Amino acid sequence: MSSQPDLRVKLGPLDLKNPVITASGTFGYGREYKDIVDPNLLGGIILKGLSLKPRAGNPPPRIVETPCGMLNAIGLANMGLDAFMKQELPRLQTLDTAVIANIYGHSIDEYGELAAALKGVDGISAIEVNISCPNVERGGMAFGTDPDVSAEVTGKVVRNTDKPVIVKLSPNVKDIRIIAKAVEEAGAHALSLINTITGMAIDIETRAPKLANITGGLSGPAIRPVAIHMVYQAVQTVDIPVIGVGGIMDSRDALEFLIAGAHAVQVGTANFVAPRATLDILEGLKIFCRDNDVAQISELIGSLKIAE
Amino acid sequence: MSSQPDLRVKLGPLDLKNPVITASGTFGYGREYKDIVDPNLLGGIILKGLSLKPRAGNPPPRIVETPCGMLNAIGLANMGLDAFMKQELPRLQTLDTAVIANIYGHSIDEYGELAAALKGVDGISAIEVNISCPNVERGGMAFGTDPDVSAEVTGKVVRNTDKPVIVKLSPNVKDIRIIAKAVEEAGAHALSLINTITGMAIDIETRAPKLANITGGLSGPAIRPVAIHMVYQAVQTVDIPVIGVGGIMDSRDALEFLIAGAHAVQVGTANFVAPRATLDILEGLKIFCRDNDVAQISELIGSLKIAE
Amino acid sequence: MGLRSPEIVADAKPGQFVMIRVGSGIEPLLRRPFSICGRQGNDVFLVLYRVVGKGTAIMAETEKGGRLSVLGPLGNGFELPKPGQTVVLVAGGIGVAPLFSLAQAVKEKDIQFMAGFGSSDEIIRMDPINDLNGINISFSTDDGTKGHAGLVTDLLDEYLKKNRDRSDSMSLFICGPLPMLKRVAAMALDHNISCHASLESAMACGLGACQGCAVRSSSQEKTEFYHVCKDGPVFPIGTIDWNSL
Amino acid sequence: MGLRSPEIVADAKPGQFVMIRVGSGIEPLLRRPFSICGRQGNDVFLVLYRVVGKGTAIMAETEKGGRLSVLGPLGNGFELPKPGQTVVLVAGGIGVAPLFSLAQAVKEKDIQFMAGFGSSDEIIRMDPINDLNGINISFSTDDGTKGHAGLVTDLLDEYLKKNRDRSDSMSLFICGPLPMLKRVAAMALDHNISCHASLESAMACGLGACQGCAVRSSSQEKTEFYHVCKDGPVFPIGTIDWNSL
Ligand SMILES: Cc1cc2nc3c(=O)[nH]c(=O)nc-3n(C[C@H](O)[C@H](O)[C@H](O)COP(=O)(O)OP(=O)(O)OC[C@H]3O[C@@H](n4cnc5c(N)ncnc54)[C@H](O)[C@@H]3O)c2cc1C
Ligand SMILES: Cc1cc2nc3c(=O)[nH]c(=O)nc-3n(C[C@H](O)[C@H](O)[C@H](O)COP(=O)(O)OP(=O)(O)OC[C@H]3O[C@@H](n4cnc5c(N)ncnc54)[C@H](O)[C@@H]3O)c2cc1C
Ligand SMILES: Cc1cc2nc3c(=O)[nH]c(=O)nc-3n(C[C@H](O)[C@H](O)[C@H](O)COP(=O)(O)O)c2cc1C
Ligand SMILES: Cc1cc2nc3c(=O)[nH]c(=O)nc-3n(C[C@H](O)[C@H](O)[C@H](O)COP(=O)(O)O)c2cc1C
Ligand code: FES
Ligand code: FES
Repeated sequence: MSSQPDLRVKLGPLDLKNPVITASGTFGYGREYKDIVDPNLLGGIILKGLSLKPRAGNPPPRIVETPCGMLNAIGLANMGLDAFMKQELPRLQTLDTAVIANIYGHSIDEYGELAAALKGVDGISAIEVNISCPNVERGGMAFGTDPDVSAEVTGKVVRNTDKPVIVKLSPNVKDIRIIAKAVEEAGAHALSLINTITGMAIDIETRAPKLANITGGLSGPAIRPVAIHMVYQAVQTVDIPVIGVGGIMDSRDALEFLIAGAHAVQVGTANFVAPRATLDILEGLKIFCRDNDVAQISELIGSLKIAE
Repeated sequence: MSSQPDLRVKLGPLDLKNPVITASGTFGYGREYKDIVDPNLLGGIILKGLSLKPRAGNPPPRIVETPCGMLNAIGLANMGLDAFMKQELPRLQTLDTAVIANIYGHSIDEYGELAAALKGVDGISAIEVNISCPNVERGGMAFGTDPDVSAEVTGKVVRNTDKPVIVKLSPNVKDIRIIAKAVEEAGAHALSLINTITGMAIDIETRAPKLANITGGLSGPAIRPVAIHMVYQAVQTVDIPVIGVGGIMDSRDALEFLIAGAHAVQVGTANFVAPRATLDILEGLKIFCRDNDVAQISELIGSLKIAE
Repeated sequence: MGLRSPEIVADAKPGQFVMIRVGSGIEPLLRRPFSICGRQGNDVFLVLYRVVGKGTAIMAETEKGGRLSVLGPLGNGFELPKPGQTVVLVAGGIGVAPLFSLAQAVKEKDIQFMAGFGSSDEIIRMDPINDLNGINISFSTDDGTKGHAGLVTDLLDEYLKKNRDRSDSMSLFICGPLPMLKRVAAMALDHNISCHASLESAMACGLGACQGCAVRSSSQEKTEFYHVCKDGPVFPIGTIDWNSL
Repeated sequence: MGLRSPEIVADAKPGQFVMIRVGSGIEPLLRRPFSICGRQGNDVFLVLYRVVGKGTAIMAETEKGGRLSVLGPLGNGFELPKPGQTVVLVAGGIGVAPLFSLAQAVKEKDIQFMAGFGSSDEIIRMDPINDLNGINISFSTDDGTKGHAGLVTDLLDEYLKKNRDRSDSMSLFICGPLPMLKRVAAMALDHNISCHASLESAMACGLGACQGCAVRSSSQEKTEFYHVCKDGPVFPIGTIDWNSL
């Protein structure tokens, strides 16, 4: 084998130079980490959730730490489509990595409009459809926990774009396989899972919720076992590739997802804990491949051994 | 106020001397902890899940540690009803605390049979119906994630017993309120939530699941935000009391649940980490009440302040 | 504590902060923000902290010579007051930290430093600024065990009354617990004195990426929220919606 | 490490173990099981451990004089061999630990102690038993840097061949990695020698409450599973289904 393992992976129509991607909402537009992480070294970056109109987001406090995790209730604060096109897109177009827009709409039509607006736009490699945000009143998770609506949103986006469509699923369901199947049948090219798990924390001194929004989304290592399980369930159900996300802190965690069957991984909360986490994970994957005589990282995907 | 706060709480028809109960499967039959915890000091103990026939349980490995939590796939190993009546019941009848049997059946009828067998039995204060175990092929969680079946099981048990019926719900659902409502309407006297969240972990060296059962139930502090959220949702939906369980390690955690609206709490994984956890929690609750001029701990229940 | 990092020392401006990872594990998970309160030579910057929870407790156990992962310098820092201004620094408790670094950086010195604490035994060592020329330090304690018995806002109130004619040439910089900040902000707005506050907020990234550290702005038109880590931690008081805090 | 606990020292039998909470926090969450390998006087018992992961790494950082939460003694411990028996102890790596305590407890001594390691630099200090009378210690190392070059089972094999006539009066006690245990168990069954193995397993409670530490029994009729923490950690080899391990 060559001493440099081949880290390339395919997400359906999308080629990635390696399987390490930043998770939406945890890496801004890449710009915020510019002194720390060169995005061109990564498999891709997924941008902060984008809506048609600017969104101010939820009132603070918006984040609170929990055991091995955190709750966030950002509320999809973002500059909106127009400002994004003007202020962020030009710089993103100069990047040599997969730049994936994460979109969120209030209605099925809004998802369609966003997809249409990004159609043919240079510099956006794929669209991740967020039907799983727990921190907004309308749309978001309400869509992603219903198989029919999930399929409808997916179909709408697929019809309105020429780009690969990744649908990001919510773990707040009884059976992820049903949603995964519905979304696949509606034409998605890949799935991301999981988004955050709904949770809550209370300040016992003030007796008030620790988040102004009352509830938030749980992320971080605490949720990793749940994420791995859902990825494992999904890859057995659908034929499209799955991107694993949830609690990945280091390369060992990333490997768990790849072995479970994920074609790539997203790194979220870890970016806060260790801003260089993505690069460290990449390095760790290389070392693992070398130490284990894995010439192509794609060999690891789904290599889970289940005893009879 | 008196310097000794009144810690008594009511779970519908069931009076507890204090709100601290051991969670099923984590405290055996109390016997195992005899040198460490006097069960008579607790509000109650919930026994290991009991089935009609003895169950050997799942093959090992059955447990694995995860970030701030653990996965278990015990598979409801237990001695079965007959052995329980002979070997464990006599000693339990001498206890001066609420002894709650946790029952599990393969079928709705089995739940009924178990309830009938415990009808009128001295020394069993209440029945907790486990419709939420993720580690068995049949029954268990498959029942507890379907509102109709949950209601059917509940009704069956209620009709077959003269004891208060507590139904233990699964967090592996889209909306806990639907199940909570269904179970209440079917006649349950109280709810326990949550049971464990389904999860999985993989050994990247052997590329095999870390549990022989492949998946397991996640417990411990990692899941506490999810549990608090579900308790909060449930208490707003039903009129029967809710017992909070999930990740309670100390009295501050227990207080979060009480403030969220739980009438009592169950302590599970913490018993492994600190075998005296229940007693420490009790002590902490007393101190909190004293420090905050709370004469009766029941004042705290549901005292959550939500800003307009 | 002193932390050796020539890079941070070289880059840091007064009022900026760092995000410290208090352990190497995943619990507690997030980094903690701390103001840079000064420096020792060209290699070491100083952080002054109060143990309030598990993160700071772990920091207090970190041994001398140990290594910590530090991200920074972050945030905007203070805009230095124009020459000729009377610089009034008002701190509550650990809020002295960023103001120390500002006091050290002010060139032409005419500094009033007012620091309020609960009790004399909580008073933080002032040696980073004790020897500065042109600085006038006064204390208040809630229990009267040192300096004025009462709030630090009383000291300010008195000072402002005495120097009413000079309010045009005053620059206020404040840091401390929220009630104190609110009160001083109200006074400054009242007297129409230039005033900058260093705010705190829960933070995850410290880099402007997560939007976790939002604070409501006073002007909806401009933006509904600022982010303490990026737009702050220092804000002209007029830009913040103090009622929301 | 030595841990002061007169209660545990007073109660402990050879082969029992303790559950140690390696920190005071919630990560890592669970206690770790360790054999009691001996005692110093009436107050201190000894634990011998190898750093394999984060729990043992934290233990290694625990300072002298620090406090650890220890639960024990737990488990059944070894049944002491009948007088007149030749006691054969076979250990792999850190498996020496429980056998040390057994060697010390055997009254009428005729002890063969065979210990296998990867390499000479991994050999654990044998001083707890070096000075015992009537003990005969032999080593094997995988790389041949000390003692026999090969497996500890080779030593046993040779010994059994030499002493074939005495197998009736032999008592084997074994502890170590699974492949070694399996092989020795097979040899003992072959030669029909009494043999007890100290097993390991993932554990949560250590008290027989959680049923997490199950190990499959050889006889379905009696029980399908034993629990290492309560029924063990020491098992007569015939009671265990070695194929399931
Ligand atoms: C820009 C900025 C600069 C800061 N500079 C300093 C500094 O120079 N020195 C310093 O000591 N602290 C400073 N802080 C506050 C410091 O970040 C917190 O005290 C620290 O994060 C607490 O961590 P912990 O793990 O010990 O507490 P936690 O375990 O997270 O919390 C324990 C308790 O402390 C309370 N708490 C949490 N954060 C704060 C806070 N910000 N203020 C008061 N109580 C809090 C919590 O509500 C909780 O009750 C700064 C904060 C910000 C945002
Ligand atoms: C009854 C009993 C007695 C024991 N006595 C001793 C003793 O006297 N001395 C001693 O050093 N150890 C002993 N062990 C093993 C010890 O409990 C583990 O090594 C320890 O729990 C590992 O903790 P960790 O956090 O460092 O490793 P983890 O972080 O939990 O695991 C790290 C790595 O070590 C591996 N690992 C985990 N447990 C073991 C194990 N049991 N053996 C080998 N590798 C493991 C894991 O698979 C993982 O790859 C005993 C175990 C039992 C059940
Ligand atoms: C602060 C924060 C903001 C997030 N914003 C978004 C978002 O805008 N869109 C989205 O699809 N997911 C969002 N997520 C979810 C993450 O992309 C990811 O799915 C989740 O955090 C789990 O991964 P992790 O445990 O690695 O963080 C956000 C998560 C966090 C913590
Ligand atoms: C080892 C183990 C065994 C369990 N067995 C049962 C059981 O038999 N019946 C049941 O209803 N719940 C069982 N549970 C779930 C607990 O009672 C509890 O709901 C869950 O662990 C969450 O609480 P915790 O985080 O405090 O542990 C078990 C949990 C563990 C960890
Ligand atoms: S802390 Fe992340 S944006 Fe400020
Ligand atoms: S470790 Fe809990 S039963 Fe053995």
